Amino acid sequence: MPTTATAAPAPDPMGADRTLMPAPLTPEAIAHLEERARHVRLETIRLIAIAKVGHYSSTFSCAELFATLYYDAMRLRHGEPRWPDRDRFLMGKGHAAVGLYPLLADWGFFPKELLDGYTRLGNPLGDHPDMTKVPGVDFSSGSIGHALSAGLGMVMGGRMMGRRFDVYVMLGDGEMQEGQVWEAAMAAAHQKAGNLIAIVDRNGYQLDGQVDEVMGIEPLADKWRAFGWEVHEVDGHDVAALATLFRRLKQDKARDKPVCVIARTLKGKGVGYMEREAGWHLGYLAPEDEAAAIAEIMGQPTGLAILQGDAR
Amino acid sequence: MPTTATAAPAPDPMGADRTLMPAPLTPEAIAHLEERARHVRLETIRLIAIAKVGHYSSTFSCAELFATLYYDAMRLRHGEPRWPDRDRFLMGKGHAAVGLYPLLADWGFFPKELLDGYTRLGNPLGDHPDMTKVPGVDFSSGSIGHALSAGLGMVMGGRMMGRRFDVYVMLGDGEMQEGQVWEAAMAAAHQKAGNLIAIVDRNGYQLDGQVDEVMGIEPLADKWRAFGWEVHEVDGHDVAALATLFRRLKQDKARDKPVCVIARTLKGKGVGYMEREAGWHLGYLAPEDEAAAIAEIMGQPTGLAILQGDAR
Amino acid sequence: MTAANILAGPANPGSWQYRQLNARAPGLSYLSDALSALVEDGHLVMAGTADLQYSNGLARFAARHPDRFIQFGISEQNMVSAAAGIATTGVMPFVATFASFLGLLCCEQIRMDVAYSALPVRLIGHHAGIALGFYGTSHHATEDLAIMRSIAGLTVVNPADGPQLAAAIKASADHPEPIYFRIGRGQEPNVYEDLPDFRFGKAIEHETGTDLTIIACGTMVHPSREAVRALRASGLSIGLTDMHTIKPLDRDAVLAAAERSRIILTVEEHNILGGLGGAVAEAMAEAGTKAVLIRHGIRDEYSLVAPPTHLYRHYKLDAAGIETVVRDILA
Amino acid sequence: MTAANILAGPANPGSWQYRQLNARAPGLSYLSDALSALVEDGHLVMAGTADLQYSNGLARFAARHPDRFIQFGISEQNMVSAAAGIATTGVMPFVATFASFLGLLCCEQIRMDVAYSALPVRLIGHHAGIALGFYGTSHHATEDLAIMRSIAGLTVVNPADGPQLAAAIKASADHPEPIYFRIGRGQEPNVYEDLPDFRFGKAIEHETGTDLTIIACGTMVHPSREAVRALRASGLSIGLTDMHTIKPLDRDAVLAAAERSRIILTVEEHNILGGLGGAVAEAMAEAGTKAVLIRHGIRDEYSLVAPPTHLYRHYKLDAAGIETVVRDILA
Ligand SMILES: Cc1ncc(C[n+]2csc(CCOP(=O)(O)OP(=O)(O)O)c2C)c(N)n1
Ligand SMILES: Cc1ncc(C[n+]2csc(CCOP(=O)(O)OP(=O)(O)O)c2C)c(N)n1
Ligand SMILES: [Mg+2]
Ligand SMILES: [Mg+2]
Repeated sequence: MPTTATAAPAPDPMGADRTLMPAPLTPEAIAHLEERARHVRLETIRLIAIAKVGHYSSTFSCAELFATLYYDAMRLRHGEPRWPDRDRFLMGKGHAAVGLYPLLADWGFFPKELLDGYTRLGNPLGDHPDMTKVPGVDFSSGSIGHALSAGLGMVMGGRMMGRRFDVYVMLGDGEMQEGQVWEAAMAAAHQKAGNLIAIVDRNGYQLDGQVDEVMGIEPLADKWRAFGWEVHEVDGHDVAALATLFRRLKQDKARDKPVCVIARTLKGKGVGYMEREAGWHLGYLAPEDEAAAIAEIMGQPTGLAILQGDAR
Repeated sequence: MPTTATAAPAPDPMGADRTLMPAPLTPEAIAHLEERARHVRLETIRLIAIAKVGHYSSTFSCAELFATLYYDAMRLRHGEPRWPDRDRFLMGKGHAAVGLYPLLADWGFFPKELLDGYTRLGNPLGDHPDMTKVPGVDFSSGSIGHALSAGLGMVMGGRMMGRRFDVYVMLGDGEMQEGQVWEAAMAAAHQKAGNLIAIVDRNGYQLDGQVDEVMGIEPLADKWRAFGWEVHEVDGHDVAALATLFRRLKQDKARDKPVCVIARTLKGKGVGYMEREAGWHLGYLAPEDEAAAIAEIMGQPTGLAILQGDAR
Repeated sequence: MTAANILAGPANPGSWQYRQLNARAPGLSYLSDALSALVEDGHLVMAGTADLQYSNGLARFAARHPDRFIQFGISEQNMVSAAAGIATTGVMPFVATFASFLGLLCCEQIRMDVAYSALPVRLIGHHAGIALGFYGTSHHATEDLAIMRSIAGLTVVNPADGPQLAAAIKASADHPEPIYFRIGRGQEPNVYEDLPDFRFGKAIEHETGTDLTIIACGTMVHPSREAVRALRASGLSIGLTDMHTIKPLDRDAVLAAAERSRIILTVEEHNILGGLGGAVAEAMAEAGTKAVLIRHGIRDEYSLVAPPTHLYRHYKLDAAGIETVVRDILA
Repeated sequence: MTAANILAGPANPGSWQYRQLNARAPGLSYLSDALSALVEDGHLVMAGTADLQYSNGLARFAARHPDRFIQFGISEQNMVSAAAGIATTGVMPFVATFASFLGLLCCEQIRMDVAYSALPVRLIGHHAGIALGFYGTSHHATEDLAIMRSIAGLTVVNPADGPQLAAAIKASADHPEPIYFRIGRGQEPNVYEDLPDFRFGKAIEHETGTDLTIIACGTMVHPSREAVRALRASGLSIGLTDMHTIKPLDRDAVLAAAERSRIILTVEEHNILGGLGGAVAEAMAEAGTKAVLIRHGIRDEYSLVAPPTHLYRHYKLDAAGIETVVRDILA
């Protein structure tokens, strides 16, 4: 992805002297996570059809992240959204919540039928997640830039309560422009919040266009490092790479630096024209186009992978 | 200063391939700037005696910066506070305005007699500068963290008006903790605001104690570089070094990166016990202690320089 | 299906994307066009936004006057403070973002850098109220009028539609104070014809009545007018005033209405605390009017999520709802 | 003078430094002590501040319970959002900074992360009003009541003194809603004895009268009481109510006063728009009371700079000033 090309390749902060390499994922595990990511995309399409407007592309770029976190990395208990020792997940990019809801339902945090009323009057599921209404949502969002602070607060509160859980905060790359993110970044390093994991969905686009054109954020890894974080860069669509990285991070209990995972992704991943068109941040697919998108996600043998690679 | 020790020594961004070295300052010029810095300190003491509480130490740390900017670096016209082509000066650390007012009076921007009513009812001079009341104050402040944004706005406005002036923004090191500073830093680099010069008064202390203990900001130079700025580190009490640096910066008209000058200073510089006591951020000197402080500033031969060097 | 048509993208006219938002919210073009008109009349104005140029339609202005447009990215506070800096140089900036972010997130920057500094910055808070429907509370602004009204030295205007907005923007060229413009989502039907008369602080009396007078602002003027028509048609004596300027409030208009009518009903897409209802309450209580005030709006709660039209119906903020509210009061 | 005494630092008792602020503002110790009492009673509370531990005296709490104290540095917004995160884990956070920064700079974080999220965060805005005198507008908060009042789901309290603050903090341990506490600079004389009765939303009636009732809050209760004493001594029938909770407002207390008195005078260290005066106006206009409301406070302007006592005198917010205001009204 050209947008991150200016950053020097990151040395592996967990390399060499530590033996934190978990067993490789089985092909079945990988296939399962890939299937879950597809599920996120398909449900996103289904739910946005109800709302008639939504953030397809923002959700598609983090579908593998959702899948890996919720089906491999995070410690959760089925049907117990308020289990006090659960890992937490917060979304700075709350506008991708449409992809999260199906997973929360799958975890038994609320009845699946609620999904069918997405954004309808009286239903708790809106474009942005509301913790007071939706079991399993660890924090409300929608105003970009607050989530890392809230996540840090959870780390601090957990410490006072004598609990150690991991707190994952997914941020947009456009979100890097909000100053509060850097306040939280500085504070997390100062607080040695080793169990705080920020994930930047580096999909290259924000609302008004390419992040680098709207308001450049590179060299992003350098920024996080200069703010005292351990930084990892990873292909955000490679579930095996993601799962391996998150497992390694979980094993490293001695870490006293917060971790930033920069996940290189494609905004709109899975639907070719969305990957190529900045305008898809928000939009709506009429039923026929929806069918085509679904077919593509289900893996029509179109040779798209190559074409997508060239897309930008 | 141990607080900046973690930052790697900065390569000189203007070195080698550019010939921007101005003529060295004459001993007379240096003496003059030093005298002006002393003037800032003495006036600060005099004015705070009126208010009965004030920011001695915050002002003492930037006395040489005030002097060098106002008597060497900045383009100003005597008696013309609103000259449209003047260089601008903004204070993120507005609480040091008590040291600025005497210089503005000296430039003929308002009658010197106003100083005598500092902070008294009806007088325009308060602890923080108010641009609507005080001629020569380019922007109001007091809420830490806004000034760099406002300064960037001046650069942008100047561009639209077809004017090129330099905009100097003096920031506290505690101020680095405000997220808006990083919003502005990112935006200034994106806008290629080469005529924006941020000066961080790296005096090591904020209100509640040492910056590194309250909320660590190091490696500070790395942060600014990662945000796309040209960074210079300099002894903030060496008027010759400061003046030389600012002259070189002024000559470099081709620069398209904003510049951050990290001025290593001592909070309270000039009065020994203030240099050593974090508590002096805000305070009051009764007349006898004031007299001792004045004597020290006037240069009693006490061998203090060495002792001060050891102070922390 | 072939790879080709997948790659070609949606062909169906029912599909649309963010860049086409403008077309879906025709009311927004008034903003860009009014600003373009200022530029073309030789005014030194510029426009900026924080990653929302399609939401507020400023893309249209940016296309026409790229040298007068600044994109600030998702940094609203920097945008407002920078706008203040810009204003010091003699350029008049108009900066726009969702009212929730402008009126709440940037509230301190507005007080400090814009209002206290007395700089002629124009702040455009769009999609105010609950216009962002199922985007939820983060994107709703039902506090901004109360907040902006508490800030000294700021003019607060809530135009009823695009034409009135355009007139207000035109008038703003000579207005000495900074201004907060609160506008809707650009899908509201027009109340006025092009460039209606507009004076800051001068309310517009649509109808007078003795039973009850509605004082409405912003997006609530149109449905109130519809409601008033129906109510009058059924023989009730109902007045209607468009209080487009919340601050400075047109006290005379309030007192005249309170003199004539037994009941004043404020209607606003805002919390009933502190906004239009609050401002009218202050005027009435201070004058000791005989009339009683009833405030209609969002009743100090967080709105449900749903499409905006569903919410307007639910909260009785559409014509039928307002009519019901009045009938219930008079019953 | 020798090097030795220069190095020794000031010996004169008239000199003082920031760390001694606590001693100069005895009212602040109530904050730390009330929080310590909660800890010692076994409540899971913590306190935090943004580089102002001496200004608000939390240094005292921090010394006693270092494991329950978090220093956030100059990052107020991060502090508020982090406090919300902390609250999700079962710890009740009290976070304090100047009211200007808490009530204005953090207004959106308070709405989103605290109030909308319905988390039991306690926000302490100190040095509210014009208590920071010549520090100027950046440090004044004459808008915070209006702002906080517009936020749904937030209790807004403005205690009159240290003892009432302590009582309110104690009561807050079981209060379900998030709370904004607005307090002074800790140099106000006490109105109450230690741990007076306190119920959120229940005003305290000091005196009743028929000519005029003062409804005051926060730092204005003490001077109002002095003024009322003098006015009553000269034969006027003047009431006084301490409206410590601005939201939810004690409507009954307002209406009872408006029933008894011809005139209601609100007195607040705040803009007369949208704060206590605004809240009382809403209650009165809605009830259609016969009484007239007069609002006393900062008249929608930015305060001059001067030492606070000079400002209180100038703006008629001390006992003598309030007395004059009442006499002028009744003349
Ligand atoms: C504070 C704030 N400002 C503006 C918005 C409007 N907004 C919603 S999504 C978005 C773009 C986000 O881009 P990015 O962070 O890159 O997320 P992506 O969807 O690309 O993952 C914006 C500006 C918002 N939600 N919050
Ligand atoms: C937004 C904001 N928060 C808090 C304060 C209160 N305050 C005044 S000075 C100060 C410390 C500043 O430290 P630093 O930036 O290092 O400046 P120095 O005086 O050391 O130069 C603080 C917290 C403020 N003025 N503005
Ligand atoms: Mg993005
Ligand atoms: Mg400092």
